[in-house]
Amino acid sequence: MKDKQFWSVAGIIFVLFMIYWVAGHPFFVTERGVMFWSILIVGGVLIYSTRMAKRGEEIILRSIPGLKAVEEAVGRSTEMGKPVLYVPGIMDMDQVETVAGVVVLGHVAKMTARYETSLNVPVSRAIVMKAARESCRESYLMEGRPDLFHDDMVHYLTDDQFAYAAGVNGIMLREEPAACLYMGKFYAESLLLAETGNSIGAIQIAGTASPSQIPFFVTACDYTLIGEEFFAASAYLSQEPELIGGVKGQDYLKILAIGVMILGTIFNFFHDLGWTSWDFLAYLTVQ
Amino acid sequence: MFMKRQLPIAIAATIGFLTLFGWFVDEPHIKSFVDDDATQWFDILASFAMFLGALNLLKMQAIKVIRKQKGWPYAALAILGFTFSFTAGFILLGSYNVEISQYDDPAKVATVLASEINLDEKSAENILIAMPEGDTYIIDTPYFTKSGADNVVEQINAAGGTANMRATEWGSHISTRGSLFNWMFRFIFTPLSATMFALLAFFVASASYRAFKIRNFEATLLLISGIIIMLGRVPIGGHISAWFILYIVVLALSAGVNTWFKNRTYTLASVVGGVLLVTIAGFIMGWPVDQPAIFYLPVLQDWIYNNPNVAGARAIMIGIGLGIFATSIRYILGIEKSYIGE
Amino acid sequence: MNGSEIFGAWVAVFLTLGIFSYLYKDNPFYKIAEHVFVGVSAGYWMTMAFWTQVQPNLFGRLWPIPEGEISGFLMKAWYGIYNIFGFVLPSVFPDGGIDKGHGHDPHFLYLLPFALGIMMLLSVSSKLSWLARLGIAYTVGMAAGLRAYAFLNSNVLGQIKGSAVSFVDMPWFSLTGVSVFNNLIILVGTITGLLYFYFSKEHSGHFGKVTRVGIYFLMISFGASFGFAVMGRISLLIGRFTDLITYGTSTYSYASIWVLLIMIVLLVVWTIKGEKKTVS
Amino acid sequence: MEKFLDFIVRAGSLDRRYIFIVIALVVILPLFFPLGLPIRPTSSSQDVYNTVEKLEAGDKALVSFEYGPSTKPEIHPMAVALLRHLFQKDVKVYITCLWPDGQFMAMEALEQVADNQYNKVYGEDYVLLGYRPGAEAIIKGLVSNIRKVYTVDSRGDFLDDIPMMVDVNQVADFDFLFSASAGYPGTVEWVQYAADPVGITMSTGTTSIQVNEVMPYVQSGQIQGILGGMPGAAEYESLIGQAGIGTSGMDAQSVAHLVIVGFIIFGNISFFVERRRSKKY
Repeated sequence: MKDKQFWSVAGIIFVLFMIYWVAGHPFFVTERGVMFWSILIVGGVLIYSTRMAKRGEEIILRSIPGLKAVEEAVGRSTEMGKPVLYVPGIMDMDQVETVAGVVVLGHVAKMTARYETSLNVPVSRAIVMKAARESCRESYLMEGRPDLFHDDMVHYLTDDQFAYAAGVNGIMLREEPAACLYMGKFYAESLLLAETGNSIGAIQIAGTASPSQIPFFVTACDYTLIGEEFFAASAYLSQEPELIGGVKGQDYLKILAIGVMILGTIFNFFHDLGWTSWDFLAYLTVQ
Repeated sequence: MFMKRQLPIAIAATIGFLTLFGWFVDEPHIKSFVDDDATQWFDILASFAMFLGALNLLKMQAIKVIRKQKGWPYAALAILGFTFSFTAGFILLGSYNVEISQYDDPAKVATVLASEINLDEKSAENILIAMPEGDTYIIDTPYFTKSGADNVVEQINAAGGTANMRATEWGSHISTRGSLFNWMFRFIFTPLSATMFALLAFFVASASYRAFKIRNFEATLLLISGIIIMLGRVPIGGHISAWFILYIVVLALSAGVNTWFKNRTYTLASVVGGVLLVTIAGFIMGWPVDQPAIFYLPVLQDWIYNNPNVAGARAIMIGIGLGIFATSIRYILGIEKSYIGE
Repeated sequence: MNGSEIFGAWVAVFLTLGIFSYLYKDNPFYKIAEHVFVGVSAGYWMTMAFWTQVQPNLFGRLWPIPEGEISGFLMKAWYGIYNIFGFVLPSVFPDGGIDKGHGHDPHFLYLLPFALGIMMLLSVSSKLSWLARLGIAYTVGMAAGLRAYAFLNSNVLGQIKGSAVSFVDMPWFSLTGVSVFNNLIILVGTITGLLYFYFSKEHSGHFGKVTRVGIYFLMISFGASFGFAVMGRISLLIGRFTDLITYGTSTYSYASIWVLLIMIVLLVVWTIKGEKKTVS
Repeated sequence: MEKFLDFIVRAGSLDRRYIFIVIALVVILPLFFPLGLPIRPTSSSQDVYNTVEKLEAGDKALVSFEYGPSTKPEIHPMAVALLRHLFQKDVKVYITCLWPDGQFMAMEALEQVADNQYNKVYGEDYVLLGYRPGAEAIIKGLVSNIRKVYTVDSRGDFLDDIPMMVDVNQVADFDFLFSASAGYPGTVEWVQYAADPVGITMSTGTTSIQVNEVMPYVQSGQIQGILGGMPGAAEYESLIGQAGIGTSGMDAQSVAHLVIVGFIIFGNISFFVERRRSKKY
């Protein structure tokens, strides 16, 4: 309750919505009511924790080995005089994972600018190419090395999944990067990339939220950011309080989710025994 | 400055709010935007962007060729490949059909037709006769050039039939059998993607060989559940007796006893005792392949897949869901904007 | 079997074996197949995107076949533009309008994505490269909104609902079907697995033990997916080999066998030559 | 002994190309020299077979093709086996495609089974209705009125001119429905929009990865049996007594899995020997 401004705005929104509700809520899709409140609550928790972090609340994050290893990997490439390869997944910017991948690329580009290591980013979608360029250019500018940046460090290969994999394999075999980073959305090509990277002896760090591909990265890469860890990566790498606050908010939400799960089981148990007539699961409609 | 910095953020925020809260609004325009138009617009945008990508690819390869960098002949091949598929997609149709709608003397037209479709004249004639009144017969394989098709049309017309040439429509040529684009799909594109896909069979084997080592308890779980699924799903898994698995379990447990107590007597006792116990039980039950069910691979893999696996997958899914929601909110609110170089 | 099919089979066999030769090591055949693949596929998807998106869904909405005569100055001018396009590219803009089932009235709202697309193309010049930002911003905004809803719905709420298991009217223990034991496994597994993703606390002490259990469940799940993948991938390889065997028959003039033999001979020659170079 | 252990350790760091060769051989060799490993049909494959067995000559079956070249090895064998069974029983076969490439797949299967093996007549014994875009909408359309979705078949013939289309107006007129599916749109949509509302008997064949997604419908009896991936096809082939690609593939599949498991076990042995040694020194 430390943030008065937050609570007053939340209160006003609540009151306004209640007035709208009592007034007959025209144009509102009532069946999706549960989702509506979920979005408001989840969004509210995230915004609240972000604001708290900005105001200086101290947050300790556990260490994620894969993220510590990113800087090491760039450092090792510098020592060996070899490039860093960064693959932002094979999907377009309409996937949140890809956007997250481009954001992490920005942080990696800062490191390569600092260490003066060359960076190679083959992409499989033209919009991703545009976004990744903007992000890299900005990073090099911020590190004061715009001279090291050139547009073609981010280059397009092809939109096709396997042709892209073939092309990236070719780049790996011929340029022999010392570090390969895979951050984004992946499908079947994940293992093609990771096995080739393994065969050339590169340090490999992967991060993805594609559940079916995580096992392959776990078995073939040195480090893997599993699911949610990948989305926390940009907060870890930037150390900006706003982003770290968001991670803290996600933790609150996890506790909330577990709570609902246990409560739901208990209510469900009572309902099945016929002690209560209130069916919790029917209430939790998912549309 | 406004156009470069603030406007993009404003667009992301507006569209983000609209697509997030549009789900709750019962108004036809907003509904159709959220359900349909929003992604359609993106598809169109991405299609335009593809031209940009192709230009970049050509530029990179052309630089290699012009500067005669290492491997430039291959770069030239990439340009050639692109030119080929561009030609098949936009310039050279390669699919012209011949339709026969009428004939006076089937035998005469059949002579022409027979040579075109590699049949004897009698069968060609039968095809024509079997053609219902008012219908047209289309020669199965389209002609690659317009003049080729025109030539056949002329011959048929000379033989007293009525035929005409119909070019496959642009746009439907991408899915019509016989067009140059379709030829490229079947004989270049499909084999290449299918083979890249099939390479995975080899990589999956080498990755499992290297990675499935009993380094610690976690790796052991990975290995055990992997092997059980691998064997339990194929016919051969049904032929592996539950008792065989039981013996393996006894040995594995004894290995555990060995590392835990570090005492040879205990280890020996557990091996002998376990084997004896299993053998006696086996004789009593008559060694059925699928009993006890816990150690029968097809049953066991089913249990693993439906229970512990579901739990693990669910934890990952919820985590991902929360991660994506939180990240999306950051983009909508403009807290994170480095994807456009801020 | 006509000539183009047989020629096609030879091309297909060459490219297939070229890709497979990568398993030996990087070599000229793989390089050929790889570069051809990259080039051809870029053109392939560009063509597909144009003929399945831009032409039918954008142009088809902007200039559908009008109902009856065109009336009004604005509409006449609008279709006048179309006719100019049609004069230049008749295959894309056929006479009268494009009928792709989008009704008879132009959807002028689609001028917006058209404009975004044009801006994307203009951004090729480095001075105008900022124009692409608008399209990127639109894409990210749309993705964020749509995915936030969908993932919160099916990945979070849906899975929470699935984890609120039942313990009534079922056996205590059964491997097949539901049982109290199985449901307990699912509930405990999900909760501990989720706690593994807890970031703002070190995983040590009692909490560490709980998250350890979570990792065990994640690992079992990874193993299971891996096992499944092995099965599907081997089936695909079998399919690939049966194709090669078909192309090795007399109908296709033994394409597989010839190409394989020639390729092996050339690879051996290439390897020996390469070795000599490294020795000298 | 020491030498033997030495060998194992060295083999542990085996060049992965040897693994590749072994995998290639164990997949290729069984294709040429079948081992004839016995195939034991699972109960769900048996259910599909029994359902088709119940059909009588002249009954009508609707078969939907929903896969393409990339998943062909998994689904095509079962589609071929099912068509064989149907034609063998003189059932009339109607084919729809919800995937664009499905039409090419269907053409290939029909050429092999209907034309070359059973000499069936197009339009009287079987008809290929072809592909229409629209996913669930197509299924809903077929349930209400087939002629709304298809005015002509894949060859451009009017439905009303095709002898076997007489009195066939909607999904309810069929006796059996089979979906050969590799994803969306596919089995799940057929269950939700056709089999459940109409109450028609339905069976399905899917990729191995999809089996678990569809299994709940099979357990509840909404679908009569399921063929899962290449193994499912092999089981069906053994049931109808005509070995095909599935059966010959199954030897390769079983042996390949065994070999991979063998590799894993061997890798672990050498790993242990090596670790033991490094502890000693």
